[in-house]
Parts: sequence; structure tokens; C-alpha cells
Amino acid sequence: MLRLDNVVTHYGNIQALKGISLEINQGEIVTVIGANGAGKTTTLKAICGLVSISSGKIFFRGKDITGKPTSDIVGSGIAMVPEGRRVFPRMTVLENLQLGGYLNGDKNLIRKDLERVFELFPILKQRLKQIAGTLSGGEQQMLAIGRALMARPKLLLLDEPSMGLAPMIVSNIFDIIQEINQSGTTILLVEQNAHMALSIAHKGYVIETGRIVLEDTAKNLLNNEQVKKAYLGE
Amino acid sequence: MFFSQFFAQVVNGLTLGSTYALIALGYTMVYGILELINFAHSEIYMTGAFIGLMAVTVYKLPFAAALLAGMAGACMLGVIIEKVAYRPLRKANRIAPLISAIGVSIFLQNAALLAMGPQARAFPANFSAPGLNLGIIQISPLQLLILIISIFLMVGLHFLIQKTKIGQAMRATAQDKETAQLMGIKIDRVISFTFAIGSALGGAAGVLVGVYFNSADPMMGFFPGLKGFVAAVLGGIGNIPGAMVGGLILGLAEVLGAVYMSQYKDAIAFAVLILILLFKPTGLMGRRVQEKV
Amino acid sequence: MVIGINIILAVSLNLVSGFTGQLSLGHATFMGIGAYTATLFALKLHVPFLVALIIGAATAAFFGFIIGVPTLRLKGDYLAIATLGFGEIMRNILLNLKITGGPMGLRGIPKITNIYIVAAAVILVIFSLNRIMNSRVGKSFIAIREDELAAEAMGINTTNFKILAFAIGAFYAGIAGGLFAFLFRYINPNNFGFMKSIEILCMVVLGGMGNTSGAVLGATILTILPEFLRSVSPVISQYRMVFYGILLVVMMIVRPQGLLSDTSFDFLKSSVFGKIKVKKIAEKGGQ
Amino acid sequence: GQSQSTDSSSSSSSSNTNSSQPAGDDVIKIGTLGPLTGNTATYGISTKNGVEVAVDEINKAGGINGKQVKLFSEDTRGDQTEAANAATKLIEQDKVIAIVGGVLSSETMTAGPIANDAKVVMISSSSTATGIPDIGEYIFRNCLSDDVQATQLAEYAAKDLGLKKFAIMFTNNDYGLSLKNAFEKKAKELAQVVDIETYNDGESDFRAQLTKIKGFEPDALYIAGYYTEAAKIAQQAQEQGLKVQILGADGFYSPKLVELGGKSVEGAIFTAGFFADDPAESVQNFVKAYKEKFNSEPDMFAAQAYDAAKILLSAIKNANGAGGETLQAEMAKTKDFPGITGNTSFAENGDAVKDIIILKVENGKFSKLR
Amino acid sequence: MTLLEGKDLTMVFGGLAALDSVDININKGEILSLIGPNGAGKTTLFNLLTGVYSPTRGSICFKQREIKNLKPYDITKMGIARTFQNIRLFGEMSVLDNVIIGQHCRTNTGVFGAIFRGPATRKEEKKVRDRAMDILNFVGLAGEAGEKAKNLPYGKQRRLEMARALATDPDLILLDEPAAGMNPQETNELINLIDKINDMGKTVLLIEHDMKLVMGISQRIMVLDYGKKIADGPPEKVRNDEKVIKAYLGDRAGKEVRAC
Ligand SMILES: Nc1ncnc2c1ncn2[C@@H]1O[C@H](COP(=O)(O)OP(=O)(O)OP(=O)(O)O)[C@@H](O)[C@H]1O
Ligand SMILES: Nc1ncnc2c1ncn2[C@@H]1O[C@H](COP(=O)(O)OP(=O)(O)OP(=O)(O)O)[C@@H](O)[C@H]1O
Ligand SMILES: [Mg+2]
Ligand SMILES: [Mg+2]
Repeated sequence: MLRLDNVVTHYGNIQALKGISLEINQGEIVTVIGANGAGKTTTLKAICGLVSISSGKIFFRGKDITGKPTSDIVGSGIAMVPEGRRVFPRMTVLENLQLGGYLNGDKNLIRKDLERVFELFPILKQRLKQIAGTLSGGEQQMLAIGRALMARPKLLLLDEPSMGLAPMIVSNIFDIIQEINQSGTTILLVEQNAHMALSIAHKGYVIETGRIVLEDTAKNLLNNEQVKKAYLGE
Repeated sequence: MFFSQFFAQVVNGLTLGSTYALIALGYTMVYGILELINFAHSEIYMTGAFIGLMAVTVYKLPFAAALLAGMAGACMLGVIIEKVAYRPLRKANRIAPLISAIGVSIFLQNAALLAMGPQARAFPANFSAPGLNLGIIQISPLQLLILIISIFLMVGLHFLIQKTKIGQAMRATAQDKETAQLMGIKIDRVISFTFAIGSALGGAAGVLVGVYFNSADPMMGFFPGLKGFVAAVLGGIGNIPGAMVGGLILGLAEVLGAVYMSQYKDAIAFAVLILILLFKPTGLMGRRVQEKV
Repeated sequence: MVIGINIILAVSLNLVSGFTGQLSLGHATFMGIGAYTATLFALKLHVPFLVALIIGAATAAFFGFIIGVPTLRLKGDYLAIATLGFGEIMRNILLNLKITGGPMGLRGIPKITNIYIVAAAVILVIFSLNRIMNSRVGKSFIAIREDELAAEAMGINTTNFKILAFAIGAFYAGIAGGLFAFLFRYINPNNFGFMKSIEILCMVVLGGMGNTSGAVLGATILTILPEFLRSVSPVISQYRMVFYGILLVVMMIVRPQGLLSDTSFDFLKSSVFGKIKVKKIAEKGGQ
Repeated sequence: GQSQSTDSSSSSSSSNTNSSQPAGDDVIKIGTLGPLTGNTATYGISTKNGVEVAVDEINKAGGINGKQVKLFSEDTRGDQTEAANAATKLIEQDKVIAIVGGVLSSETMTAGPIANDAKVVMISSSSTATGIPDIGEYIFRNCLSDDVQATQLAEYAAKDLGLKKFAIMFTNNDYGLSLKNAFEKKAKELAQVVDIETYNDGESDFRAQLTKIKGFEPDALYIAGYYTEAAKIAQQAQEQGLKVQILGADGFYSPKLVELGGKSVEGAIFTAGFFADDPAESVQNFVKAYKEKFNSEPDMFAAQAYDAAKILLSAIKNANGAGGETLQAEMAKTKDFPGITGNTSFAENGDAVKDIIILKVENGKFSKLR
Repeated sequence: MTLLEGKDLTMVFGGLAALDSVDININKGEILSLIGPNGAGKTTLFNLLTGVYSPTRGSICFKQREIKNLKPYDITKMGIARTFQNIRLFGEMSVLDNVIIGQHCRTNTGVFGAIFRGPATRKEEKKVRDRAMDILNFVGLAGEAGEKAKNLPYGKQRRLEMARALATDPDLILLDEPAAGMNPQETNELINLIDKINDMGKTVLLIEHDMKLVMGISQRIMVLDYGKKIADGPPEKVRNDEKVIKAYLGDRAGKEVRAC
């Protein structure tokens, strides 16, 4: 469904990705783990066209999306929960969610999707009119996830969705991710909480300073000594 | 006697204020989206006036057509300015586009000086409509028109920005461009659209005010532009009704200043501005959102 | 000499806007206050030049303090507009006071400013500014620019320090004003209006906000540029303001961060040496 | 560098005289200085044009003692810093022996001392502020004194027109202020001044001041300012139903007054130093030459600049092409120079003493009252 | 001994009580953790204690002095320092300068001192610099002293925030989710660091959602839910508290937590 071929990106002179190749099949949950600064976020941004790609290609559902404007990429069915939440701080919770469904013309659909988000995150329903910038950290995280769901993506990119969430919600989030996945959305998940991520994923990649160093089924990775030591804290 | 004077002055203040408001709307519009003080707005206003003037004097068009021509021309100019001078600076810090805007402003002003000559030109428009005659207070048809048009535009813009989808996209773009793109918003288009509308407003203001004072000159944008900008801030920059209220208050303050001490009228107007800001640090209608830590 | 005066102005605005992050659109006002005060003291009370210069600068600093107290509660563009407003108010007052000669301005000022005095002033200003910027005070200014709330959490009384930055900036601008008056021998309120403030701001931004060498370079370029365009050819002379406008745009597009943006290029800042020291300490500490 | 120059014909062969200028002896170089760009460019351009007409005239007639006159025009943008730069450039780089200018008082204030120190004669044709001729002995002035204009008009209005209640509006600069002070003084002596209001150049809305003035029911309004604003003031006064006799000074003198003001300036009376419809041959020649060259009507700035240039050129001729002290002495000697703005002599300090004309707008044209 | 005592603390935002009559009591030398669901009011409580907001109701006594109406900089001077949930470093400044700024309220060079740079000023500067390096050594950032703060990776930025807070020489240090965005290994290092800080005699108040960290180092835990205190006690007690499990830990996570 999504394929990255040797993708290289730069921030100024710094090469952040040094040739990333990965593949995600329809219906999978794929996770990318790696230390701080390894290039996980940059990979997601590259997919969305938010950082420009110096060389390499990206294919989504067979089509070459390299260098396409972000809005087109999003239009073709990719949504992202960005790192650091990035809610629209001076808009209300409701408006943030509506913007998530910006490309969905159908009003009824939007209403239905809203209901679904409220089911997942009841607190958002109580805060509908609150200015998003004043939500607590965790509430903002929920809003960011809800907003991405409003786009009804075929591929959902999640950048550390569990960051700053209460333990109960964290386990919920992973349930929700699986649920979304089961209802047909393919998922690319970046997580610090590698244990949790690998336990729900089908496949995993380990990234180190801009390169993929390991690629295997999630199960195998969970048992890999190297991974255990470096990312599972065991 | 005192009251009739007073009311007449209030009317003066409101009509002066409505010209500021008209300009302030365009300022606020662009600011609200790009957080950019578009210093070139004064010159867009001036250009609008000149295009209207050409329409009337060279092509002998009626007033309404001149107004539309001025708006269309200004609109195009605004979009071009954005493309050439601001778009390349999208990723830069906030102050760079400000300087770029000043550059554009200097350029347009001097280009107009060379093309049009420095002298003011008469701006005759055969515009006639009934005015209002309330005994001692006469309101000319143009005054009335300016007031009505500004209120109409204000309501329309407010609706556009707050209630429509494109409006929502504009605000989202203003707050976080990258994330706005993630929502599927084509931000370049949204920004062009914003400039188009903001500049058309400036053009309309140019034609109306030009006809109102029967003159247009290359420097005509400077004072009203400055005041329009101040009005926008006074009302809470980025806030559409605020721009209107800010314009009217500034107009009133200036007129009242002129009544008491005409030599200090600008000082009085600016003192009112500063006083208001001290009590409402984000302008009259600017929403004060407490910073969440 | 005009370059020197503009350098002082740019460097001082850079302190307020570049280092401390408080956008000011009324910097020329402080120059004006300095110019008028120094002139009046010299003309009416026959105070010697240097003393008059200092009195002018001190008065400017005092006004910087006075307007800083209420307005520095404002943030960003609201502060900018308040400083603009203050500038216009001052200009309006100068325009109508008897003692300042109203629109006639003040004339008959002796010509004292010369190239040596200007050079000395520039050196003193930059030297003291660097000392300030490398000290606890200067670091607090930058901290305020970077994150006001975090700066407060570090125990910095941000209000006081912002006012301080304003007052110091005004002091230097006041010196520039005094030099200006004793160079051109005639001043009137319109010398110190909005356009002059904008011009100074352009110098700072062009050179690179928060960089003293940048401010110096920006001031130099923008002072020379119109004169240079004037002398290239008669045709260009006629269009020189048009070119000037285009050049501003082009320069911003080519280098939006200003000509010298990175602080490491700040040759005039002794922290070039400071940095080396840091590296050494860091190496030691790292072992 | 080269500056804008106007030499209409090739230079004649060199014949060395005891000129104080070391180089370029085959031509006589003079300069003009004023705003050619910026918001005050109107005045600067008119001034420059006026001088050009005078220079063309003399060059066509064979120059001064066979030498052509070469004109260097520098722009000040109305900024006094630039004025100083421009003066320095004219003197040091272009090596002119005399300058017509500056145009605005403020620029003459800064350019003047530079010229004076360099012993270069400078004659301003429009800087009306007090104190300008006092800058030094090399600084002359050829324009109507604000005091005299305002005083004479006040007299005329009160005595000849029988007006009793005056209101004054003045532009808040040196020109407006001097006019206002003089007019107020005289008008108070002879009649009553009921209200005084200010405005700024470049403004458009004067209704507040006019509404206030209307409350005093004056029968005349003296506008101490320039035609652009005066036209708007007259128009807004009419709209507000303020029926007064409009009075003004030489700042009114421009065809633009009628173009911008339309019917509302009909009947306005003002003082001037120049009248384009004056049948005198010199005036008509000037108007014709000006129209031919610039395709527009000359205004007062142009006329005064033309006269200033003529006075200067005649002094240069008397000085035999020399500058410096010789030229200064010749300038000071000028007596009853017959120009298109009346007969001019210089007072001790270098200020012009000349006659004043009073004009009226009739059927959209200016006509001479006195 | 009580170091800080907050009574009846209430904070209302436009009708919504983010904190509702909360009492908090911090003993000298302890590590107290503050946990609770998202939006419970934890950060808000930090903001009250550090003077960012002033409470709608209630009082705060620090070292026997009322501080509720003091400005943040005065409170810092009295000895409370904090880190932020969203990192707020002085990004353009060097790592070293960030820590030097932290010592602002313990130093007093003024403008004139800076310009003339007499012996006293120089001595102070050296002292400040040396101490900054000591602190950087302590948190393990000495090697990055010359870097721009914004160029550090996330985990190191978190540590720099702590270094900067330590530089203010606080008696009480408030840490808002210091482990957020860190991987398990980095979290382990963080635990060591907090322990070391505590060993220096500093009192620590900690907000964290990472239960491994919280349970591992807290001497006491206080739980907020919807702005109200629902539990306060030693870790063993809190993690078995029904209310806490229901409101915060959840069944699954609760089990894991009890296991650790
Ligand atoms: N805007 C930027 N400018 C310069 N360098 C950047 C920028 N953003 C990221 N980098 C650098 O690129 C590299 C990869 O960063 P990235 O954010 O992709 O890492 P990450 O794996 O997501 O880390 P984290 O776990 O901290 O989120 C890092 O070395 C980082 O410092
Ligand atoms: N400035 C504000 N204006 C309006 N509401 C606010 C403001 N600050 C906080 N709130 C609200 O107060 C509640 C408590 O917020 P707080 O940030 O203290 O939560 P928290 O316990 O720190 O949560 P998290 O663990 O998610 O960071 C939230 O519901 C939030 O929406
Ligand atoms: Mg990341
Ligand atoms: Mg929080």
C-alpha cells in the first residue's frame, strides 16, 4: 500500500534520513521504533510531503506521490497525528474536529464521524466549545487523534500518540488503534513505548540515525536481544 | 447650539472613522491569516483609487463600474504582491515579510510618483443619490454610502470567516500552516484568496475615499493607511468587527481632538489608542486567551 | 558621519528589538528627544557639548523608562503600535511647543560633530553594548526574547528588564540624536517621525536581528545605498527610490534572516572568544 | 558620477577668465536642489522646471560671455539629511558655483550652511521660513515674505472687502504658521478673529475643524496652506453649508486649485507674486516656454524659481562667470531686477523685497484684483 | 517538616473548576508525585505554586510565607523551580548560557557592572560559569555546553530543563512529565537523576504518567481527579486504591502497576 524507496532528506546541510526503505501492506499495523533523533518523525513528514525529499521515491497505492503537495497526499487518503499534537490553538474543539473532515464534503458523514470520536474520547464531547489551546496536554492528544480520524484515512500515521496520556488512556489508545485497524485502516505507528507498539503491530522497523537497521515481524523483534536491550529497557 | 454642534461632530467622526474602518478591514483580514502587517496595503488602496480614476476620466465609466474596476485591479495587485514578495518568505521569521512589505510599499509609491506625477488629480465621478438632511446635520450621499458599504462588508466578512468552510480554512492556515496542510487545505490558494479579498477591500476604499475627497495622489495612502492600521490594532488585530469599531473610535477620537485642540488632534487620537490598549492589551475586541503552560 | 549616527541608531534598536524581542516602531522618537534636549541645553543654557549630549541621552533614557512602564505590558504587534503611537504623540508635541520652535524647529546649532567624535561614539556604544550583552543583564534580555514565561521562571523580573532594555536603547538613540543635531545644525520634528523609525528598523532587519555586526552592516548599506544609486547615473537617480524598494524585497527574499544572522558571525561580539572558552571548558567537563 | 544635467546646446570654446573654478571652464555650472521624489516632489519639480526654462533661455541666447550654462539637479526627497548630501555632492563633485534651492525650508536649513561654508551662492525661491537668509551672506532668497503677504491680505480683506469676522486654518508647518501669525496679528487689529484651527499637509478630512468654525459664524476663512488641501477645505466647507469668503496666500497659486476645488473655490481671493495671465511680455514668454517644454501650466514655484535663476544668471554675468566672493558681491548688488514675479531687490540679509499681487478665482480662472 | 502547604486551592477557568478545594502538603526532603487522569488539574496546580496563575481561592504557604500573589520571579527567588510540560528552553542560546540564566536570581551584576567589568563582576562571572559547568556535569550534558539548546535531541532538552531549574538553587523543584517522549532506557537514567537531586537535599514534586517511574521513586503519591484530591499516601497504598484504579490506572494498567 505504501512503499518508501531509499528516501533521503535534508534539514539544511544535515542529512536526517540517509536512505529509508520500508513497505506497508494493506490492513497492517507497522511500527517504527528508534531512539530520540533517529529520524522517525522525519520519515512520517516525508511521507506527507512536509519535508522535501532529496532523493528516493514514495508510492502510495501504486501511485508515485514523491514531491506532491501535502494537500494532495492527504486528499489521496493519508492522515497524520503529528508529533506534539499540533491542535489549532485558537479554535474550538469542535472546529478542530471539523477541520479534520475538511476534505469530506458530506455533512452527514461528518456528523457520524463526530459521534464516533466522542465515543472514543467522551471528554472531548464535554469540551466541545473550549478553545483547544487551553486543553490539558492529554486532552489535546486525544483531540489530535480524533481530528485525524475525521478524515477517514486509508492510511493513518501516528507519531507518538501515547505521549503524555494517563495509563488507562494509553491502553485504551492501543485498543483504539487496533480497532481502527480492524475496521480497515492501515496504520504506521511511531512510538517510544516500544513494548506496547510491538505487541499490537504486525511488523516493525528499527531506525537508527536515519537508517533502517532492522526489519522483522513484531513478534521477532520483541524477542530480539538487541531490541530488548536498547528499546525495551530490559 | 451645543448639541447640534456635538451631533454634527459625531457624524463627522463616524464618516471619517468609516473610511479608516474600510481600510482597517483589509489590514485585519491579511493580518488575521498571515500575522503580517501588510504595509503595502496603503499603496493597494492608492492603486485602487487611481484605477478608479482612470475608469472615470479616461474611459468615462459610471461610478459603480469604476468601483468594480478599482476593486478588481487592487485585487490582482494584492495577489501578485503576495506571490512575489511574501510567498518566498513563508518559512522565514515574522519580521522579514514586514520589511518586504515596506519595500513593496516604497516601490509602489515611487512608481506611482513617476507614472502619475506628484500632483493630486481631481476625481470627478458623477455619483448622485439622495443624501440625508437632518436639519443641522447634512450627510452627503457618499458619506452614507461609505458607512453602509463598510458595515455591509464587515458583516459579510465576519460571516465568511466565522461561518464558512473557506473561512475556517483561513483561520486554520493562520494558526498553523503545516498542520493546515495536513487537513488537506491548499494553503497557497487560501492565502491568495485572502489577499484577493483584502486587497479588493483596499481598492474599494481607495475609490470611495478618492471620490469622496475628489482627489487622488501617489501619497494618498500614507496617512489613511497608518490610521487604518492603527484602527485595526485598536479593535483587536485579526478581528473583523474589531476593525470596524476601531475605525469608528479612531475617527471619533480624532474629531473630538480637533474640536478641543486641533493642533493636538493626532496626539489625542494616539493617546486614546494607547489608553485603550493599556486596559485591553489585545485591542477592544481581541480575545485574550490566557497562555496555557 | 551619517553612517556612524545610523550605526548607533541601528545597534540601539537592535538591543530592544533584536536581542530583547520587543518590536518598536518609535525608535526615532528617542533620537528626537536626545537631539532636542541636547540642543536646548546647549543653546539656551550654554552647556558644553559633551555634557549636553549626555543630558540629551539621559533624557531620552528617562522617556524610554516612562513609556516603558505602561506599554511593555503589551505584546508583539500591540507593543509595536503603542510605540508608534507614542512616537506620533511626541512628534505632535514637538510640533506645537514654543520652546522647540514648533514646525520651525531649532536652528543656529553650532557645528561640533565631526568624524572623530562620531567614531569615538560608535566605538564606545558598541563596546559598552557588547559588555552588556555578554553579562547577566544581556543574557536576561535574550532569555526574554526566547521565552518570556520561562525567563520569569528563572527569576528574571521581565518587566524591569524590558524597561531597562528600552531605556538603554533610548539612551544610545539619544546620543545619536545629539550628534545629528550638532552635525546638521538644524532640527525639526519631522526628522524624527515614523519614517525614520521604519528606516532604522529596516537597517536592523536587513543586517540580521540580534546581531550587532549585522546592525552595523545594515546601517552602512542602507545609508550608502540611496547615495550610491544617486551617483550611478542620472537615470537611476530618478528611479532610485523605486530600486530601493525592490532591493529591500529582493534582499529579504534572498536572505530572510538578514545578512548576518547567525550569532556566531557576530564579529563585534567578544563572545567569539567566549565561545572558544566554552568549548574548552566543555571538553574538559566532558572527560 | 554624473548627475542629471541639462545642456541644451554644445559648449562653446574655452576662453579662460579669472574664474574661481579650477576645472571645466568651458561651461558655467549651477545646481538645483529640491525634492524630485517623495510627497513634496510637486514643489521640487516645479522649481527645477522653472530653472531649466531660464537656463535654456540664456543658453539659446549664446550663454554667458559665450559660455554655456550647465545645470545639475539633485533630489532631496524632502529629507534634510539627503539635502545636505545633495548640497555636498553639487559643491564637491559637480563643482557648481551657485545653487538654486532648496525648496523646503528644512532642507535649506541644512544645505544652506554647507553652501555658505563653501562660499557657494545659494538662492532659494520658496523656503519661506524666518531665519533662512540669516544662515550666512551667501544665502539669498527670492520669494514673497509670509509676513508681508498675510498682512497685506488682512488689510485688503478688512478694509476693501469690509469683512469683519475671520476664521483661520493653517497647515502646521513653518509656512502655515508664519502666515497665520501675521494674518492673525493684522486681522485682530482691524477686525475680529473668531477661531483658529490647524491641519497637517496630506490630510483629507477637515470637517471637524469646519464644523467648529461654522459655529462661530465667520464671514471669511483664511487658509494658510497649499492648494491641494485648500481645495478640499473649500469643498468640504461648501458641503457643510459654511458660506464664507475664502482667502489664501501664494500656496493657492496653481491651476490645480480649480481642478480639485471646482465650484467651491470660485471667488477665492489670495496673494501671489506671479500672475500667468499678466499680459506683460516677459510673463507670456515664460508661460509659453514652460508649456512647450513641460506640457503643463507653470505654478508659482516655477515662476519664482525662474526669477531666482534669472537673478542668479545675471549676477554671474556681472561677475564674469566667477563664483565665490565675486558672485556674492554681485548678487548683493541686485536692485529692482525686473522679473516675472515683480521687481526684486535684496535687503541687507539677502531677503527679497518685492511687490505683491492679489488674485481672485473667477469662472474657474485667476484674475488680478490688485 | 512542612516545606509548602496549599489550602483550599481552587482555580476556575470560565466556569470550569480545573482545581476544586485541593489541599497539598509537601514535606521537606521528600519526593512527592502528583498523578491523575488527563485534565485533572495537575499542571494547573504547578502553575498556581509557581505564580503563573493566581488561584481563584485558597492559600499557599512556602517556608511559612504566603506566596499566592507573588510573581513567578519572586517565587523562584524564594526557592521554587520548575520544568514545563512543553519544553520551554531558550532555544537560540547555548546550553551553558541556559544554565547561567538559571542563576539569574542568585547574582546581581547590573548595567554598570557589566560595562565596567570590575573585579567583583569578573569574580561573579567566573563563579557562575563554574557552577553552570558543575551542574551540566551533574546532569551529563557537559559535552554539549556549547550547543544551541534547540539543536539538542528531545531527551537531552528535558535534562537541560532540569539543569536550568537546578541552577536557580531551589529548595523545591517541580517536574512536569519529565519522562514524556523518552524511551525506557532514557527513563531509567532519569530515575537515577531524580534520585540524585533528591539526595542533594532538594524536595521534589513530580507529575508523571509513567507508572514505573512514579512507583519506583516516590515516597508519597497524591492523586487528582476532576480537580479534586482522591487519594494521598505511600505508593503501595495508592496503587491498590479502588478509586485510583477506576479513575486513573484502569484495570489492565493497574495490574501491571501492582506487579511492579
Ligand atoms: N527542523 C529541523 N531542523 C534541523 N534539524 C532537524 C529538524 N527537525 C529534526 N532535525 C534533526 O533531524 C534528526 C531526526 O529528527 P526526528 O525528529 O525525525 O527524530 P525522531 O526519531 O522523531 O526523534 P524523537 O524521538 O525525539 O521524536 C535529528 O537529528 C534532529 O535533530
Ligand atoms: N488557561 C486555561 N483556560 C481554560 N481552561 C484551562 C486553562 N488551563 C487549563 N484548563 C483546563 O483545566 C483542566 C486542567 O488542566 P491541566 O493542564 O491542569 O491538566 P493536567 O492534569 O495537567 O492534564 P495532563 O495530564 O493531560 O497534562 C483541563 O480540563 C484544561 O482544559
Ligand atoms: Mg519524533
Ligand atoms: Mg499537564
